[in-house]
Amino acid sequence: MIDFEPSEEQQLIVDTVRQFATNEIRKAAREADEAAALPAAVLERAHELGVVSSALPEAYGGGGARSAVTGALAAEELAYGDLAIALAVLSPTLLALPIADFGSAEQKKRWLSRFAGDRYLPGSLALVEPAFRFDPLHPATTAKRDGHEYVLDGAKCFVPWQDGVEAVLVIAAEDGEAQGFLVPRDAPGLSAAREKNLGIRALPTAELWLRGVRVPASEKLGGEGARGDSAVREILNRGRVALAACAVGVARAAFEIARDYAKERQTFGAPIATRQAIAFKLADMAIEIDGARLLAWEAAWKIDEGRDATREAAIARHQAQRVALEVADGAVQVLGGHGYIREYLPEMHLRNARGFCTFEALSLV
Amino acid sequence: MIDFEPSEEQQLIVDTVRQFATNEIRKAAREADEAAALPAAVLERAHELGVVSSALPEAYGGGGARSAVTGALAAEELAYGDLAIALAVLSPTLLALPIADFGSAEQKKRWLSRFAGDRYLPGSLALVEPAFRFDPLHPATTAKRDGHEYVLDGAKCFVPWQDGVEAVLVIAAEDGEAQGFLVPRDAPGLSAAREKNLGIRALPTAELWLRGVRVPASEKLGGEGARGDSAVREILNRGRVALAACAVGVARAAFEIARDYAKERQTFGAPIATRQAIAFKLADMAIEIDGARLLAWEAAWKIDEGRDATREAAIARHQAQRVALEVADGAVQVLGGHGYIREYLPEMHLRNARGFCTFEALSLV
Amino acid sequence: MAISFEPAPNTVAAKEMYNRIAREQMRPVARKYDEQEHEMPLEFVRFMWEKGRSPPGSFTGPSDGFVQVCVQAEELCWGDAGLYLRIPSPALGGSAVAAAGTNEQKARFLNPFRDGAPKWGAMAITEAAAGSDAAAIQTTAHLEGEEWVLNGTKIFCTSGEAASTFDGGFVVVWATLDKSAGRGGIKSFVVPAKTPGMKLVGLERKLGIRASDTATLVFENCRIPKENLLGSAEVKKANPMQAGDKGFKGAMATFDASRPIVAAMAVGVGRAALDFLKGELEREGVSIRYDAPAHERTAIERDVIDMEAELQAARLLTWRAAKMMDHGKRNNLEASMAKAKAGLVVTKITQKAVEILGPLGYSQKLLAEKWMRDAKINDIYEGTQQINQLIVARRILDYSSSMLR
Amino acid sequence: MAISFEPAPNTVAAKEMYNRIAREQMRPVARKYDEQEHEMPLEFVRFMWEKGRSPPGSFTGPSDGFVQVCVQAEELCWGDAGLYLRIPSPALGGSAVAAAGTNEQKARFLNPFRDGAPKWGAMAITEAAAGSDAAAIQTTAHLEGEEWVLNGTKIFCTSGEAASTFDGGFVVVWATLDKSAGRGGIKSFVVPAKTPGMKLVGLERKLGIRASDTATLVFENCRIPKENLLGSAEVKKANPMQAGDKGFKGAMATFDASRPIVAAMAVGVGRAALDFLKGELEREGVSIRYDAPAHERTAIERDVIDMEAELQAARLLTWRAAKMMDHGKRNNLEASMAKAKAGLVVTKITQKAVEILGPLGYSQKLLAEKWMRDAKINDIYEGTQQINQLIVARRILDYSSSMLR
Repeated sequence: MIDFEPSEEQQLIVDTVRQFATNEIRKAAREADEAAALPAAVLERAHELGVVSSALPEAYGGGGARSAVTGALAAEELAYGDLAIALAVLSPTLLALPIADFGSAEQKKRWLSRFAGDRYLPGSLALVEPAFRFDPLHPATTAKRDGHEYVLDGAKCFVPWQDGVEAVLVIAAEDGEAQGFLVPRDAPGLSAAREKNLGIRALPTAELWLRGVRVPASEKLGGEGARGDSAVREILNRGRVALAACAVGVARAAFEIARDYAKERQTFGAPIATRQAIAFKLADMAIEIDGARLLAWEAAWKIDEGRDATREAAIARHQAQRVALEVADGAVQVLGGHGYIREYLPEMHLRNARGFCTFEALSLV
Repeated sequence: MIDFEPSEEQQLIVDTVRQFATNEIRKAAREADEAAALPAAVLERAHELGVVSSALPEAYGGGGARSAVTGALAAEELAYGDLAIALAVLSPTLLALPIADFGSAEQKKRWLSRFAGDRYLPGSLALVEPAFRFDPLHPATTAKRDGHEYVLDGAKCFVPWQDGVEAVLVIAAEDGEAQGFLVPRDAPGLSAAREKNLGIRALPTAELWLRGVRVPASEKLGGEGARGDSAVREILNRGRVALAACAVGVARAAFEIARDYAKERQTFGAPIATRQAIAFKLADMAIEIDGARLLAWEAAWKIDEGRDATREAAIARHQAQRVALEVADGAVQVLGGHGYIREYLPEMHLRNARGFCTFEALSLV
Repeated sequence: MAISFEPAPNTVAAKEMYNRIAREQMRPVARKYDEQEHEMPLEFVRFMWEKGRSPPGSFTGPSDGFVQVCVQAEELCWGDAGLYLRIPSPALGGSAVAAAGTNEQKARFLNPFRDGAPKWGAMAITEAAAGSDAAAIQTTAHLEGEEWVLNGTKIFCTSGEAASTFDGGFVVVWATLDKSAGRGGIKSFVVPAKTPGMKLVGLERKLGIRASDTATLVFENCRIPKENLLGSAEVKKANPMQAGDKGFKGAMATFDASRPIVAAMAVGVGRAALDFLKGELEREGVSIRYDAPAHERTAIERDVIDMEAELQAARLLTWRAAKMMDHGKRNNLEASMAKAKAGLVVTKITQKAVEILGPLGYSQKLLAEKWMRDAKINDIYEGTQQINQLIVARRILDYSSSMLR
Repeated sequence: MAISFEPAPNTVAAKEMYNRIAREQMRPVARKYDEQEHEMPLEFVRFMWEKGRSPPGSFTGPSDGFVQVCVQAEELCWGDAGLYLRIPSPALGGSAVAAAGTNEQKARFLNPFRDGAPKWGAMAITEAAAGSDAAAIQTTAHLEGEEWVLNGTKIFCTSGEAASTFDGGFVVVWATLDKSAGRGGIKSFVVPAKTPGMKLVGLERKLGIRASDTATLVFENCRIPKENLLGSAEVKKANPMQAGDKGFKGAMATFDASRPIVAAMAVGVGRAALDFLKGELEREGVSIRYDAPAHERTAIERDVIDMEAELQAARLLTWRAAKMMDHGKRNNLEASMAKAKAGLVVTKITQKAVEILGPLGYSQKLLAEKWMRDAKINDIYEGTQQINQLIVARRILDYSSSMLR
């Protein structure tokens, strides 16, 4: 039966994460953005909440409550706090979920219990490439078999690269098909340079160069001989749903600031929210946010059902990235001069929101 | 020097045509649309004003005042009265201007003095084809040389087909290059069926089939042996400028109705024009209309300068068709229920405006 | 409860059934009744009336409740929105009786729709000088003995001709008992078909939905029994929205229930255009690659993806508003969100479809141009785009109607 | 007069000269002063000051008048909008003096800009509680003997630091003589740099145009000579817009003159992004086919054609408003049209450019992301989008500011 009410457990997660996002993430957001540095303590506390580990298999110490819908609900709330910090909180998903879904028994054993462990362990995934003609299903980065090893060559960008990252899942083309490879951070031939971007500044991301990086054939996602093309498609879809959910969270955060400001700010003796131009803009924001959220949920639900969600995930991301940009831009506009200064958050939401059209797989559901 | 003020002569033309459009064209518009028939008397009076003949060469009895800018100014005013009637008034340009610009001496002699004569003589041009993949520079309609004749085959649509049309300039591909051919209305193998379209209903347009239509080689635009590819490009550009100007006229007509209605219509004790949602919509309309007009002027000016105006004409049409649609749709919206009924004009403007993205060369400047 | 997008088997069956009706009974005559404006589509009306009197037995078991009603509206308006509005039913008038009427009134006015000849209900609110501003209503009602006497002129009354002409039908008329009381004086009255003093004086010629009759009704000393008032006769001058009177408030609640259906109707028209467009593109060998990288996308691909996203967003907002009614939650905000979004989306989608289809889109040989004309009403009736934005704005800002207008 | 789009030779020469400055003096340091917010770009400031003191002899002969000023602003903001705002000049403060000052005042305040060390002028209007609503200004002025005494706090004052700090500069401060008189009580006062009682208390950290200083200035019993009032001291309680007072009206006229320039600045930023994008696309082998049939267009082609159309529409609206000043026509409507359009267009174009450029667009290695940040101010300052829409709406509706607000 069609329904749009989260289950009780899901509602509990939403409430918990929202509270955490409001009380802890949001308060650290501006400083983190200005310093281009993550608040480590917040990440540890988020880990304690079990946002990621609850989704990992029970066999490895996780909560076993895997659900893309739940993941989307949590991602929205985290991003409602702050996008960069949300992506850091969720970065373990970049390694843990593909391994849980597609990893070999050995890979699962090696990694999953660590992600479900007591301490927060960041993950990383290298998909996007710094090229105009980037196509995620046909990366320019190549993996060539050489005996018992793969040799990886190419360049990547937008690679989450927090302190503590131990390995990165590199998506590279083997014989023209996109496959995943687990590459240790200190692999010879791998070099990383911290990026400076328009937004998500608090999240350390790197431009990554792979120059003849050698990994054992068993480090291919799924193990030696696995065919990972469908894994990469799945990663893309799960990444797009996560991005859509995060975009909704960013939009909601920007909307609420604009709404509250508009009720507060007086001109000509009345709050600007009483002017139709502002009031209708806020109404449109609210409508678009709710619509985008429902699209993200639908795509997530389809993933949970085990059906092909390519179309739904693409559509949800397409809509949510537009909505996030328009809402954030509108929030800056509602605040006027105050929207343009870094004393208020809308300008940061605008910078973050503009990334959703370009980001891929910065977190997974 | 850069300037945006029409010359005195141009201003006189604008004033005259605007008055005619307001007093005669506009008043005939609704009835003409409902009856899907042109008001013949209005067309004759428009001809007496010399809107088209003034642009024809003096040698053939015309006014010799050829200017694409002036043509754009007049087209806007006519379309401000009514689009379908404007296109009928301007239909002589479809034959007369290409012949004046590219015709052979014989073609000019045969046709131009008739278009500059005492009686209104409609023209016709067959360019658009009823196919999704229509490309005006590479029409599917073909012209094959056979001895001293050309044999034309293909289908056309949106062909102005008024009573009294004596010949139609058919654009067909000869060896892959678009060329014009003067085809008499009664040519064997030519058949026409009156179209019913969403808009411009008062203008009789036809779907035209050419099945082995034979014309003497001398009936090629420019005469036997002429290369007409550049002529077709010029026709396209001049047609797009004319469309852009007409689109601005339609938008202006719709805008003014909305503006006047909004000042008149009261809700909650005040005119709806005093509500920001309506007032700002009207302001945006006014801004967009003026911007589109300036783009049309620039493209027209470039044509008058003899420079390649392909980009400017395409851009002007692109912008003006969007603006016309948005303004007409906005006008329907401002009038609400009254916008949806045929007692008021905005619904007709909406139907007409939607055509500008598809029309080509329905009149020329 | 859990988030789910899986329709109940009942919904799937209803969708299939109404889609068949749309394909077989509506599409073939859609152009005809567009061209023959104001002509009653008799065969279709009889078919739907019979269909409605013998509900299929298969629709038992778990249901998506009000969502299923939305699915039905979507399918039938995918067939033809004008014909949909012609289907004999109590329609909005019935919703008003159901929301604000007593059991006796419900029985008296709605039971006749169970059998006999086709009947229609209608709601008459709008006046020349009172559109979105219901408080400006000039039509008056006053009591003379045991009868209410109505005087005034109503415009834009959907199915007003059918409801006032065919036996057993009725028109719910909004009128004021006391102009000085504003909204508090406004009540709704049930005027049975053929009541003397109710006259059909005109039918609108419209841009689209031409199969639907849109009437102007004049009430001249039109007398109805005292028992035909919906709700109480008491005039509350304070705030009628909070007064607990089933009159104005009940009528307003009608909109919360009707807006999701109207939104679903809009979605149906939008889907008609989108389905057709996608079919044509497929015939032309143009495929929509949902996962093509941005630099490879064609303008048409992006347009179609945009249209699909917008339409689905509108549909889901609609279903959410509907589902809230099943859950017994107040859906005033969500219903207006759905209506505002769906009205805008269907307008844009149908306009875009005409553009992409080129000469074929603009021609009356195909239905694309008609869907564009039909679509626009969704931005206007049952509360314009602006009225619904206003309602949404008031709710999210927690402003009263006097604070934000 | 005739419609023409041919720039005068002077304009062509000016465009070339300012484009060279933009390329050679601004672009190379654009990122540096974006990152080193609040740092004075000394070398650039000195260069522009010298340049301004020795105007090139070649700019004689027929000119496009005020359009040429717009072309200059466009070229320099194509270079860098933040640095442009840092150019030592009387700026908006100077415009106010020129519009409302006596000859003596013009000589006294503007002549120092002819030589000596770099100087800045500034205009201080906005207050924490008075943005678009100038009548809400709380800063007061009262006469004590031969001096005006100013008290209040001004925010968002462009070049407020430079104007208040460097000798010869000045800040034009809007203050009220009588709060009860609303707009009629508002006057503008010239406060020379370093006047005791004028204090720089903060510099805004901004999204973009970080090379420009945006100051908060506090006036605490700040005393200036009686002769520093612009216009008359008479408080007209009726309608200051029609009262002929050069104070408020003069200040408002300043905006009619400044808005085309601000619009041209916006166009410059938009063109920077569009030029760069087109260059990158060309490098990638992506061509823009202006006459490709619609079904063949890529999404990028349509985006670029859209961007070009929108930018050119904004530019032409800007030039038209400028040209009207040359013709001595009132351009209040047209100036606001240009500003509203240009502010919106540059915001959208730069955001779109970042999108199309993908990872490169989002990276701070290139300037595209910076242009997006710089662009947004054009939707906000010198009258927000909304204020300019309001002005346009009033003019086209023939409504006063009290009828439509």
